[in-house]
Amino acid sequence: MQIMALDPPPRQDMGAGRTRKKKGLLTRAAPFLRNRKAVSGAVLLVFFLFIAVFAPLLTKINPDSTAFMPLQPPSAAHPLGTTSMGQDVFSQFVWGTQSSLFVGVVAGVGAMVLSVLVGMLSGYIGGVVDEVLQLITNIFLIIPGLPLVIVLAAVLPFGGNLPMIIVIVLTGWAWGARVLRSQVLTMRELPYVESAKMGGESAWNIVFRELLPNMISLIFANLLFSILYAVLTAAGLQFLGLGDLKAVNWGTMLYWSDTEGALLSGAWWWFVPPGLSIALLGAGLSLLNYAVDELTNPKLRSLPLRLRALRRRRAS
Amino acid sequence: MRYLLRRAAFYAVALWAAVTLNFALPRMMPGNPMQVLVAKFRGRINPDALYAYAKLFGLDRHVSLWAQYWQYIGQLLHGNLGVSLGLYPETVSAALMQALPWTLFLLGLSTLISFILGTLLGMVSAWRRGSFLDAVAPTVFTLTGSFPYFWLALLLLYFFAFQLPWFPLGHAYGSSTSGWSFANLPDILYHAVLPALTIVVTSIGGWLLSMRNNMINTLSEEYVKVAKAKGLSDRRIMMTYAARNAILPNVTSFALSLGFILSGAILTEVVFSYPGLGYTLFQAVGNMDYPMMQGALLLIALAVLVANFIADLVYVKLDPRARQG
Amino acid sequence: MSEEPILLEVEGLGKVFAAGNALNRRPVHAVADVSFRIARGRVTVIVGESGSGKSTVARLIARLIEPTAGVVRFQGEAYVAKVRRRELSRLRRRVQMIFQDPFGSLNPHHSVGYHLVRPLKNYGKARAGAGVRGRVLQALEAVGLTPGEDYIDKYPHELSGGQRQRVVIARALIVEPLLLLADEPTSMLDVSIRMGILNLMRQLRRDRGLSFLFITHDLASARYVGDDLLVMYAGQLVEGGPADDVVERPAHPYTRLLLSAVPDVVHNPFASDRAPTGEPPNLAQLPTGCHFHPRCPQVMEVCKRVAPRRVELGGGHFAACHLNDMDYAARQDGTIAQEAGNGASRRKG
Amino acid sequence: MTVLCDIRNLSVTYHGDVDVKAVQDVNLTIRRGEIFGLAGESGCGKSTIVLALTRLLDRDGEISGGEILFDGQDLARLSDAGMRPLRWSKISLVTQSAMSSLNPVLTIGEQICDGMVAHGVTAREAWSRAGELLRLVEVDPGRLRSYPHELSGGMRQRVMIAMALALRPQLIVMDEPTTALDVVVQQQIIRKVKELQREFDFAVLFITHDMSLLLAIADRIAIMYAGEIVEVGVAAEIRDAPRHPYTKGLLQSFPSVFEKRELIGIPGSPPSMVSPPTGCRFAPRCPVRLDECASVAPPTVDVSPTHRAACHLLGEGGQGCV
Repeated sequence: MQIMALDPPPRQDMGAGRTRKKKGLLTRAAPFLRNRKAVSGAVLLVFFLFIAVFAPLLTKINPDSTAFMPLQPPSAAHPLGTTSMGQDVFSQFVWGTQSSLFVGVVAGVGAMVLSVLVGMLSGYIGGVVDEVLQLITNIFLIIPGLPLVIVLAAVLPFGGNLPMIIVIVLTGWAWGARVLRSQVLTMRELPYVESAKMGGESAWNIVFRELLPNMISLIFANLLFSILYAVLTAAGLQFLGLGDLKAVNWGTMLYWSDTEGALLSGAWWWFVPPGLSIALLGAGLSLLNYAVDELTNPKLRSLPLRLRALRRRRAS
Repeated sequence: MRYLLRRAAFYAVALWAAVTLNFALPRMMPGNPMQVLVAKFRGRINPDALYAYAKLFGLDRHVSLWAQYWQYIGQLLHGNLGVSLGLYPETVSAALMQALPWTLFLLGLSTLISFILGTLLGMVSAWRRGSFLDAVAPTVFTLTGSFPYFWLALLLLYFFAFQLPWFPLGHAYGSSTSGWSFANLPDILYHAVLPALTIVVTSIGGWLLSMRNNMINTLSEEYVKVAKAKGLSDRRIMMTYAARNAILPNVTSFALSLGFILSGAILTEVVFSYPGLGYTLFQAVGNMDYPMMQGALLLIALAVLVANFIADLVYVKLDPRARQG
Repeated sequence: MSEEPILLEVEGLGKVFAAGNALNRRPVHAVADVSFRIARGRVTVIVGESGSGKSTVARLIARLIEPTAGVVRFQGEAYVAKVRRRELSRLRRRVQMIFQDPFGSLNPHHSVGYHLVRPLKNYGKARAGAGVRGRVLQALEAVGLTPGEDYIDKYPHELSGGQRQRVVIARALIVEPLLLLADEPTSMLDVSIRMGILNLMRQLRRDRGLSFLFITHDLASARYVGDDLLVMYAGQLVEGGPADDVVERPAHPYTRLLLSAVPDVVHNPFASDRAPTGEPPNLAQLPTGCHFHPRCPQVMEVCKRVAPRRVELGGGHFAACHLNDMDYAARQDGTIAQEAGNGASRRKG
Repeated sequence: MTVLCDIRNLSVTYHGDVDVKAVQDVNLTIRRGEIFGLAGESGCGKSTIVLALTRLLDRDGEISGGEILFDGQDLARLSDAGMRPLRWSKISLVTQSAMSSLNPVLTIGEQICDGMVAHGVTAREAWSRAGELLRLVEVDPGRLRSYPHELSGGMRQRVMIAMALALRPQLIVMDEPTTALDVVVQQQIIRKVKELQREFDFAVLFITHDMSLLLAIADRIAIMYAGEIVEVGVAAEIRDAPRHPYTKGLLQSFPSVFEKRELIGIPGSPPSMVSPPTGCRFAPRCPVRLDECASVAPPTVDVSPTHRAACHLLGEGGQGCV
């Protein structure tokens, strides 16, 4: 999480004569740790990552097993009750978390990589390459994602997570590419890029050694956004019954609870955990994203406590 | 004007891309699409319908792909989107034209409410930095913005239609009324409350946050400072100096995020069985009604393009710099 | 000026940018037909207002952008339009450039040491590992950052503006170039620090025989460090020559206008009652004939139609103005205004 | 000449992670109808004085001490509502970059007029006056319907000046009004300002880092360093007999076009305002510093009725650095 602290400090801080040693990891993370939004976002994210990673240790029950009494409310044996088909909801939730996060992270990273490649290439090379890539980006940006994903998911011949990941990546990269491109365009004009050219750096080195390190926070924000998009889209597709219905994940849990009428029979323990998890994971990602915004744009930072007290004093 | 021409050229290319993608879709199925279809439906479907589909996309003829492509575009220009496989003998265009007004109504209404409300809230919370509103609104609506549409729709349905039967469980109008008429408007609005609420709650955060950020940036602009030095009223500074400039990027992103909201609207329509394009698309998927799916996809793409063009017109109206191109 | 060998020779240099978008391309003539020479060990200054094309000339010489016309000869080697990577590297080993913004010229992610080591490695001047650090320290100390050890591990944000600009100069110097292109190196620095950088330039010229092409809008700085002065207006050189000569005997009305407008500790420009008029032209819609004619207090009919030639005035001093070239103007235009002759006779006398 | 604005012991603090006192105990008087120049380098606090005087400090800035007596009222203690009637009608402002000071989505005319309308002028009256104002600064009144991006840099700055004149204020604050302009255009603008000033008799507080410009146009000059005023005097006194080593250094930093002389400038760089040096703030860079400079802040000494400076060398009949 020290990524955000790597950004250049605002210019007014660059007073002369101060001799600071190179900052340690802890001091670099300090602004991040002081930001409440960042901390709560990170906590939520870590919570779900923990469940996903330690799934085998958290439950010994096979999520597919239909060996239990159907529609049992939460109890000691079944912390989240059972489904109408007699499956343990807690073990479905735990394994579903793993599966949903897997799709979210893989598709999110995929979309991020594609947007970095297209955005940087388009911005740095310029010329005809840029015009063509920009046209493609804008088209992908404007074509509504989910309907396309729905149709593709229905048409593509192979099952499992792969087609879903592919379509999410294909429909999710364009926004990031656009943002990164415009950032590269402004950075390409910076004197230190021209200085690096004068210093004999190759185009490759300029992109990866000079530009990329200054874009980490933007890329990170882009990654968060892509994961959020991927998790929501995947869950939406699975909820519509367009994913692999035999798989256990948040989306299919909601699909089955909906088609089996859990809502109408009042089996809240069945449809609340997956839905709430999506909402909480989404909230965690949004909060982190929001925090990255605040940390990189000093104008957006909320007022320090002392200043708020001062303003109250002035007002009274 | 030049700016608009350039945008129009871009939309033409985008439309062409959407049409071409649509043409390519059935060809993504492995093997001979015609045989696949016949095997898939095995007697469940009227052969005439299947034939009409094959004809539209040129899947039945042994002519070059190029000729098939032109044939397809020619059909589209005549408004021919084929015949529905699921609702045979109804044509796709007829079915879609029935669904389109509902989506336009629901989505238009909720997006407008969400855009106006979000922009206003963002404006005021930036103007009153550090106030209670500014402390609460952005965070709360960021959180609701990350809610999955369909889950929120389910919850609303459960609480406000099932537990507390205040609102109907679904559909766009009651059984006593049918379709569009002025007399039906109260009933239609009554049915639209929950689905619209779902869309508003989940999409308002985006507008709020971006307006707030833009507004904070414009508030530190020199011209706002000069406006204050001129002794203008707070109201005029906020509206004509800060908000007027801060809203410009929001208008641009309005168009871009429309696709995203539309996706959410599809899920909402499905949960509420709202007879719009999304619900039609969903049903078409269930029926493996390929011509309907593709027709819906094309229409949605077209709608987004038109909405974008309208946003461009608004932008040109708002920003004198864009008028020169 | 003639005793020293010619280092850089610029001939007919031109750059046309395409402004606007794909549907509406407008040519912008940023630089047109610029020719001059720089002798070894001299400081040549290009002065001009913003948008006059002076920075573009430096960028064209450094090949950060490609010219659309003309030749640049460095030590006799010609660089025309497209230059291959190897040639470019060979050029930049001898011609380095420093930029206006000391805050932006250093990457905030890299240390001072990194910034100085990279050019050495890239230009193959750092084979022995041990020698590198020594050379970096030497370069830092050469620009007044002593002791070098105090600076080598610092990051840009830990330095003041003046220190940064010194690091930038050190980086340019470390590959031991023959010519340094300095694009407004002091315009973003505080006034009290500016002199330090100007004096450093003078010292480098004196001690190392380094040549400079110094780009500035500040005539006073130009006079302070410059041996030769070139005046640019709307993409063209309008006058040039030894600095003392140009300042004391300006031959072009634009140079006179500039000199009369400079606020100066010695001379008060607001004391005279003659106010200059007009603003520099839009480079996409240049005036016909002499680009300066709409603002020229001594404008003649011929100026509106015929572009003036460059005329040598002796001692390396030249100007492009019909007033110094009345015969040519007369041949172009039979009806020369009588009063215009005054300017010319004053020049010759 | 009578006093128009009397700034007494003004201090301004910016609250942030650490509090920064950007302006410390500043005393200045601006007289009616004079051009008062305030010179200093970036970050010395000169723009903060402008913001305090016009009451435009950002939300994190606070006038933490002193008073600003303007025409009998203490601006430092006025509420926002109390300040509003004074804005533009008594004090107006011309900033550095006219491009960013003009709202890009409103026409020039709308922007000139709204200041007048806010002070009770009718819209019709305001519009006709706006045309006259443009004529005054030699801009075609047809330009009233133009947008800022349609004008050149020099024209925009003229529009700003016309705008500042709209309500015939007693004081126009000009914060680096010509820094973004070319020298020739700068001269046109400054001439215009001087001409208008003779005609309408307003005072100008002129902020710049360019000493050579200030010496040419200002009646009196104050020099600021690290948040403090180090020297004030009539322009000729500052030019011919500067008493503070910083002023001398500053004058040594401006070469002349017409005279070739060796200059040295000032070694080192300005201090960080987060932790300014104790004693005299200039001491670490001062070529003639004494032992006490590092610990004791120098008193302000009157060198002549119109000239004062804050330096230990001037204390107890000392001559200052010569």
